[in-house]
Amino acid sequence: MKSTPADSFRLMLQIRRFEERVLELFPRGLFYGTTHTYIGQEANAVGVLHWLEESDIVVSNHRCHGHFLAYGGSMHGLASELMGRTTGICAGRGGSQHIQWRNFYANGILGGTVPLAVGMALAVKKQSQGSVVFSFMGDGTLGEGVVYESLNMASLWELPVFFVLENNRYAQSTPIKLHLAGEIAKRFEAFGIRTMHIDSTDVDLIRNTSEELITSVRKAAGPRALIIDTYRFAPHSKGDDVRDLEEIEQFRRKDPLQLQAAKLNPTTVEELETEVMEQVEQAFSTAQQDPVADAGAVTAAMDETA
Amino acid sequence: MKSTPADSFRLMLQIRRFEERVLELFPRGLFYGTTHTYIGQEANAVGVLHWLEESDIVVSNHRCHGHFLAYGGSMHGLASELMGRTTGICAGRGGSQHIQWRNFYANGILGGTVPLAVGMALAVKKQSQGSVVFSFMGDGTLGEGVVYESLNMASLWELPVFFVLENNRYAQSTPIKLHLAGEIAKRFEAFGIRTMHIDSTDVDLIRNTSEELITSVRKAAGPRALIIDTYRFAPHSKGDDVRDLEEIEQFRRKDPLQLQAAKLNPTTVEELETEVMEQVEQAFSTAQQDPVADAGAVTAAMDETA
Amino acid sequence: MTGILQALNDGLRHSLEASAAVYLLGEDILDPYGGAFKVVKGLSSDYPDRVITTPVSEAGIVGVSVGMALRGLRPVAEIMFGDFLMLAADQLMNHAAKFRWMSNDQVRVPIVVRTPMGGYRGYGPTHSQTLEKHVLGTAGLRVLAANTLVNPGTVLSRAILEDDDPVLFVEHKLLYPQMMFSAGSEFESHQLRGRYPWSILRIAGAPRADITLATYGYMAEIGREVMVRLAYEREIFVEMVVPTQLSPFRLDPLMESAGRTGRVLVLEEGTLNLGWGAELAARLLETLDQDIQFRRVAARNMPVAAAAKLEQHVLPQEDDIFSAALTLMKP
Amino acid sequence: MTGILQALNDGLRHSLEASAAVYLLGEDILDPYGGAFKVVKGLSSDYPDRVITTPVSEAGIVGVSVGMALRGLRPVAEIMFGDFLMLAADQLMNHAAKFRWMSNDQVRVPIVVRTPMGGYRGYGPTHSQTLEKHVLGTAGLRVLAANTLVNPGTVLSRAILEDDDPVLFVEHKLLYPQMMFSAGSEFESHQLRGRYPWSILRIAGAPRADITLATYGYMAEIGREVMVRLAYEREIFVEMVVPTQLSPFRLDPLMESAGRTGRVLVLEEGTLNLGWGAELAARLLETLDQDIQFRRVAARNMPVAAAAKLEQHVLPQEDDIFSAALTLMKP
Ligand SMILES: Cc1ncc(C[n+]2csc(CCOP(=O)(O)OP(=O)(O)O)c2C)c(N)n1
Ligand SMILES: Cc1ncc(C[n+]2csc(CCOP(=O)(O)OP(=O)(O)O)c2C)c(N)n1
Ligand SMILES: [Mg+2]
Ligand SMILES: [Mg+2]
Repeated sequence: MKSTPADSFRLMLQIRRFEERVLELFPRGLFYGTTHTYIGQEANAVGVLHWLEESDIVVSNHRCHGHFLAYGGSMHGLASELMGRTTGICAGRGGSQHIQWRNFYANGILGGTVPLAVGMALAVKKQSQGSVVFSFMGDGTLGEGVVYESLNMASLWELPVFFVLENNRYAQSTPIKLHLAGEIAKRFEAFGIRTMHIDSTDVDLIRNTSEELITSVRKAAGPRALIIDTYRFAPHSKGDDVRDLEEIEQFRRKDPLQLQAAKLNPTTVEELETEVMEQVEQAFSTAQQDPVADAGAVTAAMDETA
Repeated sequence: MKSTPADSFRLMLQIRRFEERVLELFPRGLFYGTTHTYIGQEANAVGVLHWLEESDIVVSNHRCHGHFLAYGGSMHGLASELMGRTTGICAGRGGSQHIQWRNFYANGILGGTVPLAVGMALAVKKQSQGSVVFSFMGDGTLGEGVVYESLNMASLWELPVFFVLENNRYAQSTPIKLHLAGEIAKRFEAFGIRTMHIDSTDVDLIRNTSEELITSVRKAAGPRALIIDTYRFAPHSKGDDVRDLEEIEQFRRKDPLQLQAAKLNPTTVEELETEVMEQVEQAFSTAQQDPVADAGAVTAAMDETA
Repeated sequence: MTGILQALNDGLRHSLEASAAVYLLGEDILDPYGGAFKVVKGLSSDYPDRVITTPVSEAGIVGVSVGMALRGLRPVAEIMFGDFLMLAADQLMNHAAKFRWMSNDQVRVPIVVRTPMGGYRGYGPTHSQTLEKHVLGTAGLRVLAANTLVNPGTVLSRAILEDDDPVLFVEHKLLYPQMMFSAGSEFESHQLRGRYPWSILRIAGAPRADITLATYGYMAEIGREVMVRLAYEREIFVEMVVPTQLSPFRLDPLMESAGRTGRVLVLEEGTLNLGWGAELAARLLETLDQDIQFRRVAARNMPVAAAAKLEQHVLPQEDDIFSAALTLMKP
Repeated sequence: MTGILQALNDGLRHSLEASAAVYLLGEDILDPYGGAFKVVKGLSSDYPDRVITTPVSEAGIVGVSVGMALRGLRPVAEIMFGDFLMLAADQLMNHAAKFRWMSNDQVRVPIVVRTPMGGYRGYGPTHSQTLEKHVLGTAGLRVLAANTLVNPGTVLSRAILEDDDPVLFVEHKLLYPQMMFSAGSEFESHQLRGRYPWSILRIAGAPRADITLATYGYMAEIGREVMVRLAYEREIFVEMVVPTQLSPFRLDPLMESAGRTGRVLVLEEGTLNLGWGAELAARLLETLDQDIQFRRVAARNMPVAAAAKLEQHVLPQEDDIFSAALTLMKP
């Protein structure tokens, strides 16, 4: 086991404070565009990616900041990307939803990244690399047909892909009962994919539950899926929240950070708070001083010669 | 019950003899293009569409001749369509895969017609028409993502659509084990759709099995699905068969026509044979004398005025 | 003065009111949210049975709409961002656009698919595109683009209520907060009749125009600014000719204007190659005998970046149009 | 003499042989079937681990290929009929074409998507289309079209082995049974170097050409017939200029030829509006000073009918080209 409960807490806290900072800075005009924060869902990425190995691959989606930081991405690189600086992970080209760094990939088209993850797993398998491809998606993304094309191929070809379905009970403003029929787990099982379903924001539980599934994937047993019932505390993107306040409040009682903090010594928690706040400050203030991405470094979309 | 065992036999025989004629005439250059025959699968359409009511809707696919004839379509209209005559159901514009007549619709894009069927069912429901939409698809079509988008909406909105999955164990040349993971029934159940699965070429059994499902659909209980394991005896389209001859032989022993003939008086069978052969002759010979569809009656694809 | 968002909302409301066959479908379109860009706000409250929020299934939404239309309804589908339109491309091209003709005119497919295209908002490569060029020239599919010169609510409700063919109705994120154009004292504006009217805009009291500015949709807003600058700073007079219907291509008013001015400047937000203006060029070459000076201003041949300055570099800017106009005027 | 089907098959075989990173994916591509049009026949027997038959999932197939490419492989996906390409349009445009640029050039997406377009076979409205025009002009996506003038197997294997950007490789059902062109005594043929060569074809010993025939893919076969007829029946001499790369648009050889002849005839199998030739028109208008006579021959603006005579009415025929050439020659 790589990390202690404090490590998990730190990582979740980094994501939380980073994202809070994003939401705070947005109205001040420091960013441009839009964003989708991971606040409330931190335990998922941190718990699952605990098992990440160096050569593993993460395929993420529109709500990618938390996945990226849990993957090991830098706060500064992400802050710079959001601020459109040359030091951004993609030098400002991608922005919040389109980030790429080492074996981490995201794109803003819902569902579109799932076949990519399957293709990557096929590459892994064919090259006998033994890596695991983590494919994150939300409940709403189960509306996209290409997801099922992907599940079928993943299972048919017994590929090393681990599907992580973060069910935060909403697709944007739409509650799950208005967008999803039947049961989520069965959507995966219908393709012969062994699936577990947990309703938890406890990072340790998520980590432990995913261990066995990920181990099987790594042992080339084929794809596995984990469904995590969760909740986002912040709006879908910036200010667009129409959910019931009481409902939000109720889920806030299961805040993954509080759950984890309760397992730690209060001084540790305080120290980590200070440490993380400084890191976040640092990331954003450095980013803000970095050079603004402009046309100077623009390259062609492709080699145009005929 | 509308039809006797002899009626079902007659209808299946009409399809069979019609299709055999098509395959026979193709090499003689009487048609142009391609075709997908229903030989071997007749019991499905005839059994299921036994329950068809006047205002019901049938949404078919590339392998639509059998569905069309079971729907009540005319052999002459279809023969003319295949021969590109002005008297064809679509005056030669559509050809084998693209036919439209009354409440019958087909298109050659696999899976693409399934959301159409769902939309039609939504129209039925919203207009309180009490009709059932029959949506036919093959096992291979389960590869298409839009099918799942459709199943989700059909179930979510409790629409009067009856999915008929004809599992002839192949998608073109590809056996099901190479194109489909998991179990077919679960593909539907995952969306909360009550599903039955039978392995039979007995038209009476198919009819009886589908009755209860169709009745529930008609009573607005939401979508239902029936999976019928079946087999096609002829090539996928014309001459492209790479299946094991022994396998074909084995399935031929369960020929739906023979099964049904065995339930009838041999004289009846003989009479029906004569009757149907004449009808088929008549259909094709009339069609062949009908005027060839040419540019004379061509209209614009749409109203072009701005 | 009406805002465009309100006008569109009114057009939808009017359509729902006018015909019980009209339905709205799309992602997140229920109140209180009322759609990602709020175009449908309030409508689900007033027409709860006919405003249907859907799963995130663009192909499915369009396919379901086609099915409804084949059975006598007049559905209006919202695709949240124009960038997602390609997910429904097969449904548009192989189903919506084909059923009428391939059924030998036995059926019609009166659907309207609405979607906002466009950038200048920093939404990045998959939420800022102008993709309509990829479906223009599809037999059986009409493509319209909303602009502020012709009430887009009226256009939309005509498409919904009167048009029996499938329509892609292109909106623009930056159009929503705009006001309906009113000519005031600065402009002379002229509309050509028709279900989907053309607009011709000139600087009030200007002499014969030097340049025909061919553009559509939100780009007409930018075009208008440049017209004023060219007139006041350089005494170059532009006649802006704006179709509402992009496809099928019926370009007569543009051809006429080009015939008068001899110079055509095309302005498009999508990438340059094989954009709407290329068909205009072909028609000009095919039919006009006279010499025509021709230039296009459009996005650079790359994705739309997220970072502000980069996005600015990629998408057409006022200055680009201004300089292209100057180049056109060179003898 | 090599047949085109064989040449393509050779190109695939060569690619599989040359690089262990090459994989083939597609529907029904295993032996003994060997693909709907047999282009991949024999390859699964020889490279069983690298020829992967897929479910009927066009978007998925392209998406999986993109994923493989992002991880260092060089997948080649077959879409059985070009008509089904629109099912994968989002994967092509929003994934394959974007990852390189939007990642700030950190990754490449070396995929090749092969597909046969085209009609003249009576397959009807959803199995006869020429749809590539809808993806031309996509930043980050190369589109090539096979023809008989340049060995398409060589072109294909270059795209697979040497091109690090995504490529759509357009074939044609009627190209498969053709033989590789050999100039013989009737023609003079001339290739312009490059990874994706251009061909210029003239009637042997002809005087200075009167007309530039701009076409690509299978249409060059029809174009060739008409060249001969025009030369022998009317003494009108045509220079046929055939690119292998359709997009990005690099049209210099066409511009030069047009400059020489002053007359351009475009021939395309897809519907006319906003086809490949429209961009050529725009470039001609933008850059050539001289007067150019310009005509296009293409499919009518309707679906491709199944019935023989109707299909013939819809798709371009030799006679259409012949008469268009005559019109072009009118003073
Ligand atoms: C293809 C596509 N359709 C629609 C959207 C717009 N959109 C962005 S996020 C979102 C909801 C996604 O819900 P879910 O998958 O549950 O993820 P969550 O936002 O809840 O994390 C929608 C509809 C999109 N980005 N891509
Ligand atoms: C979108 C699409 N992809 C591929 C095809 C080519 N194709 C025609 S039939 C077929 C196999 C279909 O299998 P299945 O659904 O099982 O129906 P069956 O032919 O067995 O009746 C394929 C791949 C098509 N028509 N449409
Ligand atoms: Mg969600
Ligand atoms: Mg089958």
